[in-house]
Amino acid sequence: MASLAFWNPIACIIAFVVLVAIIYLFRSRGQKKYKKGTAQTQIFLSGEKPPDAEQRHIRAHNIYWGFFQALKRYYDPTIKAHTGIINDYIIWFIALAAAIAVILFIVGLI
Amino acid sequence: MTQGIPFNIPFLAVAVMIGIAFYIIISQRNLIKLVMGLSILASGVNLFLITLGYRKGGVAPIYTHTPAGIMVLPIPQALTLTSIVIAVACLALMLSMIIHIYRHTGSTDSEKSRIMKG
Amino acid sequence: MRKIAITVSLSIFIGFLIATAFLIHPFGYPPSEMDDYIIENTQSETGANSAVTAVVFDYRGYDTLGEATILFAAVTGVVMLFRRKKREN
Amino acid sequence: MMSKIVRTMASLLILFALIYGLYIIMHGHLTPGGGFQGGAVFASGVALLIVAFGSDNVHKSLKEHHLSILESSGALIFIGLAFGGIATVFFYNFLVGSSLFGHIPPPGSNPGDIWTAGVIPFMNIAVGLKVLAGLSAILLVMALATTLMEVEE
Amino acid sequence: MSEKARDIFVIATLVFVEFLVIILARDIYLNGLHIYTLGASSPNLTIPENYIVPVRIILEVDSMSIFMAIITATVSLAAAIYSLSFMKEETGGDRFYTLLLLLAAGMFGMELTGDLFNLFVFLEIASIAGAALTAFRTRFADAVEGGLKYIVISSAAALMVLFAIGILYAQYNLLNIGALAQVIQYTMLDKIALALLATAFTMKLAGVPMHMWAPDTYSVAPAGTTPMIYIASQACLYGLFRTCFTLYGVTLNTATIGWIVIIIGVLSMFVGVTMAVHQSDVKRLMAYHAISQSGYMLLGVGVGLAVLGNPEALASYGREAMSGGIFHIINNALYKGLLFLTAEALFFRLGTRDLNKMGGMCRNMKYTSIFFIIGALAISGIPPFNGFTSKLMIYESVYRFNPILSVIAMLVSIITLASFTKAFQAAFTGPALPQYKDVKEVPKPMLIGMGILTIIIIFFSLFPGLIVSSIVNPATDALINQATYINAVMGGL
Repeated sequence: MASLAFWNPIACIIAFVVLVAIIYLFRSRGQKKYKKGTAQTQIFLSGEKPPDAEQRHIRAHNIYWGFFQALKRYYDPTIKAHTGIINDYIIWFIALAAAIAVILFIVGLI
Repeated sequence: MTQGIPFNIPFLAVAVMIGIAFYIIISQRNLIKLVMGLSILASGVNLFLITLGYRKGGVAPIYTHTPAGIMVLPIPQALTLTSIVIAVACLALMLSMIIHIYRHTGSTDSEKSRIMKG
Repeated sequence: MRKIAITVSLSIFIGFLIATAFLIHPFGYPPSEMDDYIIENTQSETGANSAVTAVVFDYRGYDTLGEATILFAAVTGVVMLFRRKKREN
Repeated sequence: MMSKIVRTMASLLILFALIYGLYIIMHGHLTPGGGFQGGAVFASGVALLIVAFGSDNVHKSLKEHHLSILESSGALIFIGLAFGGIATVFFYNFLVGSSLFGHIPPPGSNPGDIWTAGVIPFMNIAVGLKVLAGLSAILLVMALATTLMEVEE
Repeated sequence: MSEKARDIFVIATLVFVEFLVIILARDIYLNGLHIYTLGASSPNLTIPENYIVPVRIILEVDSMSIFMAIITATVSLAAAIYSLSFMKEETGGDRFYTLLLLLAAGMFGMELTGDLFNLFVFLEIASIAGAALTAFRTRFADAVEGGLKYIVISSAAALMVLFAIGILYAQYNLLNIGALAQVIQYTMLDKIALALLATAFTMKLAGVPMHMWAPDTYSVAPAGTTPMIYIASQACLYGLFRTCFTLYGVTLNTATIGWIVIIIGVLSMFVGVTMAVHQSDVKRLMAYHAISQSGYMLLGVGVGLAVLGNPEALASYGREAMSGGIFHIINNALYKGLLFLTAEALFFRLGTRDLNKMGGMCRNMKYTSIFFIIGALAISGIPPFNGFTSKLMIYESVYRFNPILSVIAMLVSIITLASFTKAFQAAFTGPALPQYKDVKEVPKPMLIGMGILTIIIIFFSLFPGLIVSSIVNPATDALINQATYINAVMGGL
């Protein structure tokens, strides 16, 4: 296709290798005398005892809170439309079938 | 245009039957009644297929001791046989699932027994 | 408001079904190229007196296979839904 | 488990239901009917038994896994008959003209000869076996499930 | 019969089917479409001697059909391998695998047939097997509810398909797609039949506004079968394309129905992705993404359908838009199947699908998190993964048709990335939660099932041009050239 003429798998592989090299470079600059389980792995919060994992983890419902607040006027009716009732699904089916039939009928008239 | 029976009354019956079935499906919240509506819908479609195959004054397309005369179309009857068996299979599966839903939630109301939404 | 929309869409839908009933061929006079062939040749090709059985098992036997498969799937599904739960031990 | 009158009549009527179902299965290529219709009649006989004697009593002598084995064998016979004509084409009616069920009836109205229609009688039997086993299994399992649910409550 | 023998039999069957499909595909790409008349005295005898219309059922396999068949075979194989270790926890495994194979059989039958009523029969097979599989875990109430919703929706849609088939049969007394396509005239009855067929297939492929059953069904289906049920909806997408392109073709007012398909596609993209961001159940999130990805396919192929009437527009951008949409089908089947499998792996180990209760799974499930990252990058259209290539084709060609649609598509892609960032952050990153301290990696068959799809995704990402030129463009041409399909049946009559 025209849009894929520029595509070259070798370029992708080379880019991947370069990325891996950069990551390895950064890691190699790291602290040499790092040992697991010592005080190095503890979180340093200016001497305070850090809160336990339950409070540290950001839960899913906190993410994009502002996004949902900003789009409240879109989300409220949309979620309200998703009533998990089977009858409503068939209602949507009938409505769309009638709409498509009417559209085809009117376009056929013109 | 319609010799014999005016206004294609059998086809009108099909239309009315399917309309009644859809009205039941969208208006009844009881799952058993919903399944009843679906089986009425299946019966309406089967009636449509059968009425397609009728020829005026035709006899059954079977040559054993058949009276003389034209025969009705055989293919719609075969299609109807297939769709009847399919409707029976769907009905059995739906009723089994409704039994399970009643066991879990103690209700066959499509709104009270609903867990997932949004 | 919601009820009005539902009523309108359902009535339009049924209206198209009734339009189908009026536009379709008059009852009792269907077009029949395919079926005439079967009615004429069922005895000579399949040897069956019943044209319906000939259609079900010979001319459209593949549909019958699928139909039997549907029944098999339904039986399997129903027996699976009411299967015995794993006993705790 | 219903009253004695119902049970006696059912044990008499079941015979006619089964015989009639088998007749419809066997004469599918001559008269109206066939494997599906005959199997449905046969399963209605089983439904009569379930109504009269109670599903658990029927389940003592009629297990659903036996029925599913019967149904699978019917399906296998059907597919095997379809593959029988694979030398020419899948689903080819390879018995027409042969000595086994191979007669060609006289054209037009005729009294009907059982030795006709090639593989169609065998397919009728296979599908009849499948349908009677399948519908009986569905009826039995659902009846058992409903009775168990009544026991639970 | 021991369980190991059963598992070996199932896997061997699916591998054999994959092998057969690949052989058939090679033959079709070399020699054009295949035709097989069931029950006739010769496979090529589509019409009986000295007669005018086809009577028997005809299997007709062209590039589009075999394209869908390749997808079905591959995803079914991966799903079956994935299900092996899942079934060790459950009872009734024999019937589970029976229904799994029946679901695959229904999809193959839908894709390889050339007869309308036969299409309906196999649609019902796929629906019943899929519904029974969805309700497999009967100890959960929501599983049974999802199965009931699926079977009710499927039987209503399938009965409307049958009604439309009856309308066509009443007018032309034909059931074969090619023979119908030759004589169809787009009368009022044909319009009603087209509306019913299009709506029923759109409902089965979960296009907005009839998408609401999809999250309920996909989120409760047991491990491994969720991708297969999703591929069943893609088979209904194939049914929609077959109806619009091959059955009606240029006789219908292509601009109108094309715009209808485009609008449904854009609605599916937008509503699906915006609802997905809002979900907290990981499998519901992926189900809404499945809806929004189907919108891309509808958009791309709808643009091709809208310009089917004028050849120069079709040659300039319509064909590429269709290729992008059709290429997106196979890409989406791969990475969406992979994502469903990873979500099921989380549910398998943690016992919950709620993202609010997860966290820090990178430490416990390394390979699963790697698979999740690859799938998420692919579905968000990040280069160099295969989702990017198909989306790029859609953007470019749709921009020349109508720039606004292309902009909406890019916006949807951005929101997709955002929602998968949310899912990854909530499930895999963060500190090690104490209640999941001893969660282990999923067993090996699950990793193998996910690895197969990952390897194919990486291959597609490296060589998209090869894939497009070898299997996608033939499928597009098969949809565009209606006359080839008709002549194969009618012999140029």
